[in-house]
Amino acid sequence: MIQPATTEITYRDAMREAIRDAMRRDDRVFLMGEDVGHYGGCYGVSKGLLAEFGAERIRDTPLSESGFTGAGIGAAMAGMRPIVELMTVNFSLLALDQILNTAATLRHMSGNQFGVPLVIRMATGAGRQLAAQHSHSLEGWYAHIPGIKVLAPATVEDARGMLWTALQDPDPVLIFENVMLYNMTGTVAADAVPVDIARAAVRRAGRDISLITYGGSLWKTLEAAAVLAGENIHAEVIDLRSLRPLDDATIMASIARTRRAVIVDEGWRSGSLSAEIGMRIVEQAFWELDAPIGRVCSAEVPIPYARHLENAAIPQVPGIVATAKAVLGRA
Amino acid sequence: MIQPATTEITYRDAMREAIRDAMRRDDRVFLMGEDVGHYGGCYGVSKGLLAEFGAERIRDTPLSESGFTGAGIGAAMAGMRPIVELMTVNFSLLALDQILNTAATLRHMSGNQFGVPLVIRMATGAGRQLAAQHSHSLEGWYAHIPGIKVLAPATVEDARGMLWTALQDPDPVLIFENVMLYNMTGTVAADAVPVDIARAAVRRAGRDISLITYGGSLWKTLEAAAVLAGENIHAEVIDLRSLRPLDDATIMASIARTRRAVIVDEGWRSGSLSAEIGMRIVEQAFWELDAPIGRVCSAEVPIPYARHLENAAIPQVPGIVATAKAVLGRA
Amino acid sequence: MTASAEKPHLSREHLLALLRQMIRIRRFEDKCAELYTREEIRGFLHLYDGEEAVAVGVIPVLEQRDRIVATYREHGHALVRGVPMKAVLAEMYGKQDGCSRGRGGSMHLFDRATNFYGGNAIVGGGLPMAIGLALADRMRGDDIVTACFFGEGAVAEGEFHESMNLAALWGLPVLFVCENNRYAMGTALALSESETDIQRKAACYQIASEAVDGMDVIAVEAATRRAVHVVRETRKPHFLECRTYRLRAHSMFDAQLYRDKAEVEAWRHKEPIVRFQGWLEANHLVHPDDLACIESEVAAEIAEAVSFSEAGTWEPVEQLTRFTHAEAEG
Amino acid sequence: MTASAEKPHLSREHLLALLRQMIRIRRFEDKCAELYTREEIRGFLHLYDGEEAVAVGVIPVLEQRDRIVATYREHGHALVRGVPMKAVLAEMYGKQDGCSRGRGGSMHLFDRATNFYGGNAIVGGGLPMAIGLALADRMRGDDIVTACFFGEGAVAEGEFHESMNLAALWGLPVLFVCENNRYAMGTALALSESETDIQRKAACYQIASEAVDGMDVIAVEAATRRAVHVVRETRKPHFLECRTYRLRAHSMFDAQLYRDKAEVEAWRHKEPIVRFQGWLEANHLVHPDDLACIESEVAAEIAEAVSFSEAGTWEPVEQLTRFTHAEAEG
Ligand SMILES: Cc1ncc(C[n+]2csc(CCOP(=O)(O)OP(=O)(O)O)c2C)c(N)n1
Ligand SMILES: Cc1ncc(C[n+]2csc(CCOP(=O)(O)OP(=O)(O)O)c2C)c(N)n1
Ligand SMILES: [Mg+2]
Ligand SMILES: [Mg+2]
Repeated sequence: MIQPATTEITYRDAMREAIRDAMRRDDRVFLMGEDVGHYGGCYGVSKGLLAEFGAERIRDTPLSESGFTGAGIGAAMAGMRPIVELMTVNFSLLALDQILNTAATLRHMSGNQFGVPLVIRMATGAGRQLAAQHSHSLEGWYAHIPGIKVLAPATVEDARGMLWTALQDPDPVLIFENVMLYNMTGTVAADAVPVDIARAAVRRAGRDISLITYGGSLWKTLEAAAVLAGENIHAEVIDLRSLRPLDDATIMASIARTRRAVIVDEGWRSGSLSAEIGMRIVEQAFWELDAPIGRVCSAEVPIPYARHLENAAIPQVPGIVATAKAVLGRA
Repeated sequence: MIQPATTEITYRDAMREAIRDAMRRDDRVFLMGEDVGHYGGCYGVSKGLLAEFGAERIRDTPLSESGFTGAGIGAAMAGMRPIVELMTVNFSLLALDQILNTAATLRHMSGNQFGVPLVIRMATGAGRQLAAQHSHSLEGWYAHIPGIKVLAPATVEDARGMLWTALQDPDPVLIFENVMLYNMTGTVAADAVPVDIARAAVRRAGRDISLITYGGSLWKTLEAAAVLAGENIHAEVIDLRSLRPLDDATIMASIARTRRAVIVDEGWRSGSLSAEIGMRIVEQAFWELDAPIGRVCSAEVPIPYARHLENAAIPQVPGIVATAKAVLGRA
Repeated sequence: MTASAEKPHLSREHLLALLRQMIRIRRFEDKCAELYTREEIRGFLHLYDGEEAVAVGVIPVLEQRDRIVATYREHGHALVRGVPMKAVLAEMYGKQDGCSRGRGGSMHLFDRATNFYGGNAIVGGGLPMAIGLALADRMRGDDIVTACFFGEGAVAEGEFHESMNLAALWGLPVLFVCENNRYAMGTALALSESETDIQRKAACYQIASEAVDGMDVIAVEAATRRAVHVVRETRKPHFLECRTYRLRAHSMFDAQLYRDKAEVEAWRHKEPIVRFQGWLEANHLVHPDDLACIESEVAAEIAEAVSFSEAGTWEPVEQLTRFTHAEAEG
Repeated sequence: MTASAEKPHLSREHLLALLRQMIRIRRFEDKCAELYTREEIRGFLHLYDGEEAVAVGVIPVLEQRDRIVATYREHGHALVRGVPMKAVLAEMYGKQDGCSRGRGGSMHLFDRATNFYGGNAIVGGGLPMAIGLALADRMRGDDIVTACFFGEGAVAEGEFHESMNLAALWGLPVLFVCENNRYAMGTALALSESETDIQRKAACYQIASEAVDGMDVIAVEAATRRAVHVVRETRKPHFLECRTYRLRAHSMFDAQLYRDKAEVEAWRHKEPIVRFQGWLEANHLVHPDDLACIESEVAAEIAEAVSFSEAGTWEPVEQLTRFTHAEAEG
């Protein structure tokens, strides 16, 4: 059998290929957002697409987050398949009325007459010293909203494959791209296909403890798992991939094996996604737990600029290792 | 000893008295929001205040949630003590950029040079058949944001006393008023004083299970506790009062007594405040738990108009009773 | 009435149709108010009393393929557009037979069959949606106009500004219809806008605009014809301000402390139905028989809508979360 | 230069002070760029190269008691206002000695001592804050002006519109200063506004406005004098559009694909320092000695700021969450 060819590309390029591919396959698809065209995307994701597809389909918008997100809703209702890019999750708050009050409610509120097949992409996360108005991780917070789906591609393969899946969804899908991943390289099949988004992925198998995470924290968690392995602790690492809906089955199956869990999540600790996951484990697998669940989250502070403070504010490998060991009673 | 005189008033009137009192005590205080003046407040809270204090201090605003919330921030920074009223939590999403990106970050981001002593009040909750754009309960969601405090007065006394405490806070405080409480009557001291907001209140003592709740759900939970008492189950009912920060000590002390908990919360289930509370119990009192924690939340759906569907969407007494009994293994 | 009334297309049938629609809305809403008092209808109920000439003047000018985005004060728009009265009323009853399956109520009427995009209860929230609908049409080259209704209160919202700019910047076929009834709940226009001549706002986006007497159905229709023609031909937005007045309370919870009874009375004399009917009578264009016929037809339609709604079914509670997402096909 | 340059208050000292401030900003930022390349400064760094005449023309006209709200491109504003250069630079180093204790970085300079309210990095986000500051002043009857700087890109945001309306409606003493440098990141003005004559926007809020050559420090100063005078006297807002150009990239991550090198070159000839200096020289108002003196003083100030920043302390990690809330007093 001939193996499919693979290519080594960055997460950024994978995202771009995903957009290009979608634009070629379906002429209802278009990309709209601030600086997606002439500038090439604030993180360079859409560089070159304007030349290929023109200014109608690679549509630079004014600074009007609510306006163009709402325009994406309307265009989606009218049969298009818009991809709206909101530069950074902090700015998406300006569009939250449109997202929560309209996009998420419309199908239900209209008795299934109108749907909003809209994809909204945005960058998220800290690590570039961009301070308190550019560095938050609100994807877990967004996962509270019924009527939308929330995806967090952590791998180059998912960056390449999730967009197409999202575009086929008849309802709004938000895709969060952690800013620290754009330069990461990985391998994808040259004939990449859409990826399933219903399942979390076990990125590393282990029997002693389940480390549950997603997005930018996946790589820190894998690193922590490697450190733990050095101490003969075999951690299983789960990449959630979809934050809403959550794949409870994969989580509970892992807990059934390991009986212990730590959740790693770049959101602020109180009310973070990790709380929801912890609570679900309690609800569904309480009797299987051998120890309290641990979590490693961001400190409850607007992310500061200074590098050492920023680093201290968000999950890091040593904290993950220490929390896992504490849960294992090996602190 | 002479007992202080008490008066029987509605929650709405208690709120109004609290505003009036604050306006009289401190001329830096003013109220601003849509229809707070000539209309008298969309839920009638500020009726009559325009006549007493004039249009400068009871300031009707245009429909510009972001603009006037931001104006509240600026005025607070400049030494005033504004109370901003956002009619309904759904509309507050239009002001969320100002709340999260500015009000909540400013003190930290400016290295403690500027604070935002701003109080934002808004109505929350379902029960009046106002459908998907007027009925949500996002107070638990707001409690995720560091830099702000979140209060949920459930009693007439707290409606009367929390505002003044909030106005003395050097940082932003959000007060959520459940729409179903405005007509409720209760008793307050005629010479009402500010209430402490640092502590949750045990509204009913019991030894078998802790029912943890706040706001509009308090009364349903107390009703459920009464039903349970009829079956010889003695539930303790905790009113959180402050959703951020949470009073962990009171919660854990109750769990230490009852060893079982149900959290009742009108937010959508996934990512609700109940998840955070459950997770904290797991973190801090895991070994004291005799059973999984239960929760009763809103269904994950935009709140529908039809009364029977709306009722089914939000926590109700029978659901609380059933969940408590399930946690007690008496289902 | 205006000179435009003399235009040839104003046949007697047409004039009677306009009158009929206005009366239909008025009587329907009178019934709604009554049903509200009887607690058959709940939630917020916003009546259009006094403003009927706007929906009736604008909507029939649109083609079937055109799109409509409205607010929470949209019973009139839905009825004129052809959403069946019984589906509208059943919606307010909260029945599954309602035009939004009872999930939306009075503020959220939707109807795919007539391209009626709600029923939006976030003030200003429908404007970006209208922009997007028109953007889709522009990108596909479809000859469709999107009419977006909103109150003068919405003009203060940032979303209004963003939408106006996008529409002009991108050349989108949107007809903005501002229903300026002088109040946003209890806030008089002078307390919400520094520039109270609303149609002037359009100029700073380079959008052509016109203000029209919104109590004069013929004037509204004539202005709409001009406006829709311009939008269709140029594929550019147009702004129409209809100056009108809300004769009833903002919603059923409003004590109207913010305006004088005398002011309301003064406006009652200008109200669009009496005025138009008077003009028709003076010009012998309507006969008592016509009126009796309209009234009885409308009464029958309302009666039928009421029995339909009463007989309607409640959606089973088990279906509460249905359609939060689309259901898998097949 | 403009005729207003002949006005009596333009003493030689004053003119030299203007030149000095512009050179000070330019040299300081050149150093910042260098330090960024050396990774002493991180995050986003937005330089003001080419736009110095705006901050230098506007800010000295304000009184000490007046207030300033700026954007993320605010080094110049902070320096001219009197925030010590070493505190500004230490901030970019992330040191505790910085003007925001290292928590803010380049985009979030704050200084209570000089009423400098940031350093706001949400485009348009500072406008409502300015409204509120001015509202407090109005309510207390204080004779204070709030100057609010923002780029032309911010004009598309809903918050701009809401703020303009509130300022005019409530009669707030705000000087809106639009720094129109023709691009918002890579988006040319014509792609962001349907009406590209920005100062015209003010009219639909009944705000008086003026556009001025933002590359001409004297013209900016003169226009600001007029504007501030009006705001102080009338307690009403005023709008000043300064037409300028950003000679460098938007931030340090910008490949500038969106504009021609030739365009940038053309603007380089109009840049405010060379132009002003040339005019001073032509009029024998500046001597080579003066220039040498300015350059050496500025160089010394920068060198001192660098050593101060290098010697600065890192805030202990234990204090990470400090000042998320105020600390209890006493
Ligand atoms: C964003 C938002 N803020 C506030 C409200 C509450 N509200 C509902 S209608 C209304 C007045 C709107 O006035 P206008 O736009 O003039 O429309 P009218 O009701 O006069 O038709 C207000 C304040 C809302 N629904 N949405
Ligand atoms: C609400 C928001 N959206 C997007 C951004 C990203 N962003 C930062 S600066 C900028 C361009 C702003 O242009 P302009 O207002 O003209 O100011 P300039 O940078 O030209 O001084 C953009 C899009 C942001 N910071 N805030
Ligand atoms: Mg109105
Ligand atoms: Mg600019």
